[in-house]
Amino acid sequence: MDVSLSETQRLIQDSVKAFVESEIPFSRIREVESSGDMDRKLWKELAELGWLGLPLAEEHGGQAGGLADAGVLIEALTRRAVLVPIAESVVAAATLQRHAPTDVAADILPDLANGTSIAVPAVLEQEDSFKTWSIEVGADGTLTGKKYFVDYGGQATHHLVAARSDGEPGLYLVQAQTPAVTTSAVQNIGKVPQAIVTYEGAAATRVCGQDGYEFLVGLGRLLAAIQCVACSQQALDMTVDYVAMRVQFGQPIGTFQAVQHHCANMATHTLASRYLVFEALWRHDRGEADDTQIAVAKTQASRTATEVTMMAHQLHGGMGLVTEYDLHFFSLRGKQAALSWGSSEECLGLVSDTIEEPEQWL
Amino acid sequence: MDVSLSETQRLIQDSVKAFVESEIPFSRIREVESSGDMDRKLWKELAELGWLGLPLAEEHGGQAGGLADAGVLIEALTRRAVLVPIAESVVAAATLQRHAPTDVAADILPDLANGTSIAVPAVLEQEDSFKTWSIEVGADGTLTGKKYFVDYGGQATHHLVAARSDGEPGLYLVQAQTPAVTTSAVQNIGKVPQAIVTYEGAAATRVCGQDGYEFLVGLGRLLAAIQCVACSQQALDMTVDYVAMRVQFGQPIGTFQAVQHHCANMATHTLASRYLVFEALWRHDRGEADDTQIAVAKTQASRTATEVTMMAHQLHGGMGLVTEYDLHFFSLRGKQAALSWGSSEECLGLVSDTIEEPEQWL
Amino acid sequence: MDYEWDDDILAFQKELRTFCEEFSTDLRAAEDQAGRDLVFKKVHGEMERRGWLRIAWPEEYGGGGKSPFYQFVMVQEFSYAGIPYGGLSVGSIAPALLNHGTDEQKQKFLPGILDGDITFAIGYSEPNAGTDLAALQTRAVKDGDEWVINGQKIWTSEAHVSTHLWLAARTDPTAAKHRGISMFILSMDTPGMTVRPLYTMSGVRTNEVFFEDVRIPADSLIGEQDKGWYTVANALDFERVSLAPTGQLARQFDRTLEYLKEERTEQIADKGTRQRLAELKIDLHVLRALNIVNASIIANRETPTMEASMTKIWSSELRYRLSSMNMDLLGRYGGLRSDDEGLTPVDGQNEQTYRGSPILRFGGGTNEVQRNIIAHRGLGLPR
Amino acid sequence: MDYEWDDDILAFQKELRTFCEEFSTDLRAAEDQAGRDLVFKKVHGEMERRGWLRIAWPEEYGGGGKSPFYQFVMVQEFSYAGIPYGGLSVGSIAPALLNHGTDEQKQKFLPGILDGDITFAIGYSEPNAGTDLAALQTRAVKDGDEWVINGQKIWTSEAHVSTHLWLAARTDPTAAKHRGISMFILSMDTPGMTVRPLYTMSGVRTNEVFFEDVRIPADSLIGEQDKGWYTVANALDFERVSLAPTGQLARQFDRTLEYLKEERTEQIADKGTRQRLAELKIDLHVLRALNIVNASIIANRETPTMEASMTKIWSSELRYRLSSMNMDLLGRYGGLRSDDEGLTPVDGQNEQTYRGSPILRFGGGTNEVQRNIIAHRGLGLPR
Repeated sequence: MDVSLSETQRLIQDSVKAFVESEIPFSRIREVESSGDMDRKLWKELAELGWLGLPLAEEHGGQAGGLADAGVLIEALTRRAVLVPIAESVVAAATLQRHAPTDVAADILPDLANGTSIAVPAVLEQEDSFKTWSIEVGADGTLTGKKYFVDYGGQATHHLVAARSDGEPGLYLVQAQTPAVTTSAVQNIGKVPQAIVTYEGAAATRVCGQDGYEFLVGLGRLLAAIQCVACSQQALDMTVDYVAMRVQFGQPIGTFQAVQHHCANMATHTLASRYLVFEALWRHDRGEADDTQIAVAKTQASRTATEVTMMAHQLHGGMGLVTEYDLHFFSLRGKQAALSWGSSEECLGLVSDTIEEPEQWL
Repeated sequence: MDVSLSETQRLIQDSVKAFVESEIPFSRIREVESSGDMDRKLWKELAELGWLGLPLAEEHGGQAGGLADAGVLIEALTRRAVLVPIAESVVAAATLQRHAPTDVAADILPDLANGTSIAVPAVLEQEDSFKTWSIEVGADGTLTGKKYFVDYGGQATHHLVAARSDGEPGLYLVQAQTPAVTTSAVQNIGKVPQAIVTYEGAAATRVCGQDGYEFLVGLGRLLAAIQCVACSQQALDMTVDYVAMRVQFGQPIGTFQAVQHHCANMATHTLASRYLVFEALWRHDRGEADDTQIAVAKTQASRTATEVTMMAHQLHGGMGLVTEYDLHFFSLRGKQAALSWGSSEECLGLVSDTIEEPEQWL
Repeated sequence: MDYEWDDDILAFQKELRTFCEEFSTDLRAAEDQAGRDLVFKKVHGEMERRGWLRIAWPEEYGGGGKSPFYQFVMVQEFSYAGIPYGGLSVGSIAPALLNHGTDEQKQKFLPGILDGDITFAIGYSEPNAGTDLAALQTRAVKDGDEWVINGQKIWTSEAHVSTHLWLAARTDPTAAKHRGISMFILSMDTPGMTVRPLYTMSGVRTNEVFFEDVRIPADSLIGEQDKGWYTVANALDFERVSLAPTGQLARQFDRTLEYLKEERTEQIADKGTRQRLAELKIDLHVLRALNIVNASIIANRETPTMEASMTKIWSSELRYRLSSMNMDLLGRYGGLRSDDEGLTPVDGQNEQTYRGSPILRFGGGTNEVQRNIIAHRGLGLPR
Repeated sequence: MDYEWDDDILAFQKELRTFCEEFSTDLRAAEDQAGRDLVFKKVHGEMERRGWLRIAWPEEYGGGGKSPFYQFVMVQEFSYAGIPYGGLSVGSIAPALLNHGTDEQKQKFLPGILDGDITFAIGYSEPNAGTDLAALQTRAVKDGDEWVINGQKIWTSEAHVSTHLWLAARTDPTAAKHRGISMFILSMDTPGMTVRPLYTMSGVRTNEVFFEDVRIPADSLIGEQDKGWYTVANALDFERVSLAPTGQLARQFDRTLEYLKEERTEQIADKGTRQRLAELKIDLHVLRALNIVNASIIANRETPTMEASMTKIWSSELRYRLSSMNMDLLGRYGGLRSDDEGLTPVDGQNEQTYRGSPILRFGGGTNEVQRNIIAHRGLGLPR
């Protein structure tokens, strides 16, 4: 048991931080955001630096890192509010690496690692439920239907689509940049590129069954939770800096006890959320995290992102709301991540579903 | 619309306050509490002062006050933590007055007003549910069975028992001080005399049907809620006095912002709870309060009593816990009242039962 | 105690509802902001015609002389319907003018305010004077028959669409903080003023206003020189009767509930969701309770001490809590922005309110300061 | 990162569980407090025999030299089983003696502490020195070969059942508050001491202790004269590894859940109740997380800054929240006291914990002070 970052993880954290701070000014984020597209230049750079292959095996051009390492990477990137499908890509790539047939994996993973392809999950349908979806793959190996809320669905080259064949649920790889796949953008609070995707006879390769699907959903939840933690931490740090500097009534407002206590609460929630998410992610990597543990982590992280970022706004006053300032990136992306892959309410429901089961408290 | 106390209500409040402060020292409360009995001397005095007849018609020896007036009386008494069945008695007497046949009412109400008889409700059975109870009145007009959690059940001369006859639910008046009725005391957090009552062929007079029963439950809820408000207000007032006087770090702790904000929150909850409870009580008097409105008031008041009294302890430090000090009367009675006549969880469930119904927000 | 609304209030409420429904229909039919602005203008005119804008003003000020509860129910109904009216100009500036203006000033501004031709932006906050408003540094110096203004204001919402500015400036720099401040009215087209937009994440534009040797006539001063702090503090009571009306949040609750009933039959049957809604309903009842207590004190011609602060705190925190919980209950749909027609529940009202919800937690006096006020003025705790 | 418990820790946990189960059976069989005290005594003796009391002490102090996680898992398991052991004497006094005592003092007290024959009450708080402990006024004056103590302590729990007192007294009244305090050990039967009981609503007795010319030998002083504040502050790290173990509350949750499953089949099927339990479960996981983070820092031989305060705050507030919610879910049954055998769910543990729950919200440093510590030491906010 050791909650501290490993040497490798510290290296990832430091070098990504140094990279985004020197190369990605927030003005760039504003530009990309208003374009409605992803940050394609950054994506290329991440590929060149080898980050896209972090959790992939060396044989696929990766660095053989663990999922927790990927979590550290995603946290560091999210703390700069970058608009790239790094979480989506890790979800898809890790699922393919573990659950796809060898040839399918060998075919696509090197392209994901070098950034020439981008794969993202496409799970939800109109019902917004991870339990109910209905697209059937036809006898001709194509699928037809609509997927909702596909993050970076319009930017990806491949979709990992939840569908059924002969009633058997599974995941299917679909080439997205073909006439059989059309996307229509939807606007969300996080200003993350997101689409409704319509498949009309799109060719689909079966990747895995229920097991792989569950792995994917668990990982999706946890990487959304990592983003919640990242936004909370960033908002907390910005707030601590701000209240230490902002003077009212002749003293920094950070000397007022009420302000200090708000910050203390924000720090407590953020620290606990970080632990819960990383522990669950680390266990998920080893196939040991059950749905309840993942749901506990996502519930807590989602609530923390909501509460901490909005308290950050309260303590920043007007300045925090101005789009020229950077706080809003984290409050809005934080809430978006909180709602993604199961909101706190949905995940709380999952925890309650298994409430009778005894817990290990050590 | 006027939330202020009427002349009469102010008179009730002031004179009861003056009376208990001069006549009922807290040492007396301690004595009565450890005896396990009610405060019989006080009961007699309340009768002599005419308070027991407050909500009863003049023809029954009462003062023809409203239920909100009775609420003011109960609040003032609860703020001295007295151990008398004033709320129980008002619930029973008001129900009898409105719903009992004329002769039954004329027979018992004068005795309730002059204090020679004490009537209390006996509703719950083992299930602790206001919906499910099962005692049947036999063809011979007697009832047999057990009632649980009967406040002052061992002290009362009459029980108003929820039972059925030919399947028809209703309330039945039972003389309690007879061999057919035995009581066994149970100990609760509030140290309020409470009993499990066993009826073995006890003679029962039918008082009313479902309507009367519902009136009784609504009134029971609201008078428990009044007690919650009283305990909250008393705990708040004691806390404000204490923190203004208690010096640490060279200044009254009431000058610390964190302490001030705790007090501000306590005051907000208490004020809102008071409004909600008195409005519902006033409307219940006119037959206009529905179950949802009553449940909203009880939920809020129960939570307020819990939160405010325990925060009062936090701010009092060790002194607040000592039995020689008086705060514990209000935290323990407050939680007892919060659990009585439907806990906040039970009442929240009732609010959720009717959640689809549109609300008047003015 | 009396918890019944008088019949005349209820009749007035009925009238208000009909009025609001009619204009809501017009609003929905409007195709763009310009169209909506036209409707608002019509609402304003019609309200003035009916005497509603001044309904609770004393008769000697040309008001309707009605009970403050008229004001209360009016704000409630307009807020529920989501129709803004009058705003700060009618609600704050006019009463301040009535209390502190000269006859000439009243004559010059009041008719225009009531017609809607004169609208005000409020120039209080400065970069270093937010919660600590008394630290403001914008200077007004008497020069012959004129005042010369130099300095900067911030969070001057609607400065870009208003005709006038209601300005707090320092006239005596040697006096202690709260003293030495005076109030002025400026036309927004006075030379030397620059308005710079600030865009916020709530989607609302606000502004900075810069003053460089802005010269205004001597009679621009409102009330006594150097006593501006007290001019502002003494707004008329009937305007405080409904600082944080239940209406808008109640409507947001009702509409979200309606959506769930219609579109999410499985979810609305779920006890977990029902209990969340029940929690919010209780919280709304608390807000309603605080509002009524506050209004009832004013209607009795007494002065609320802590009740207004309680209402403000509760309202602003509930605004966040309710929006956030509704979004959580709606899941991915809850995060959609209102510009996605068709797919977005209740026109994205929850998402939009969520983004704007921080404002009231610090605006109009931070919730921290409000809690101090409750402790000091309400509970008598030592400073 | 590594979230696996080492095999040796898991093996130790298994051993602990067997041990606790055995003594839990004995405890349940005990007929009264005297019987239970006998079991506790046996537990203590058996723990010392196995080397558990000193399991994480450095070997040079006669300890087991094991990782602090051994201490962590041991506290967790005993706390879950509801078996007290060692307590303050082993947990706080012994480490302070190890750090600051002379060889003679160690030899005089340590064996007795470990045998359970010497037990300590803690004499810190005074009527005017609670949260502001440095304001303490009890005086110790050197008189020849003796110290003479005069003054008063309060909240001296277990003073009536302990053999010794661990006392903080002022030795230099002219020094600034934190300076001029020294630590002493007194036998409880020293003449001049009076113990007066204080009964609390939690049912636990505590005490006031009065000192009237109490004379103790010179070698009663522990550590440096006038440096007592630092003696106390520097307790050994391995004892801080589990300040607020998850165990007791987890057990209370588990037992209440068990009761609901067995006795309230309808209620446990209700989604509302299930969600409440899910909330508590998440809150317990947060407590577990904070505990592990704190312990992991110590196990890495680093010093937690804010993590211990976070754990203390969360634990004490959850203690209240969990007990209160369980009572609410249990309704009237939730309010029953444990002396009603048969009818009362889970031996009234929720009701009893509720009554005791305020203590930890102010004891050991109020939660307000703890939040200050997080802000200052953890986040670096200005004072």
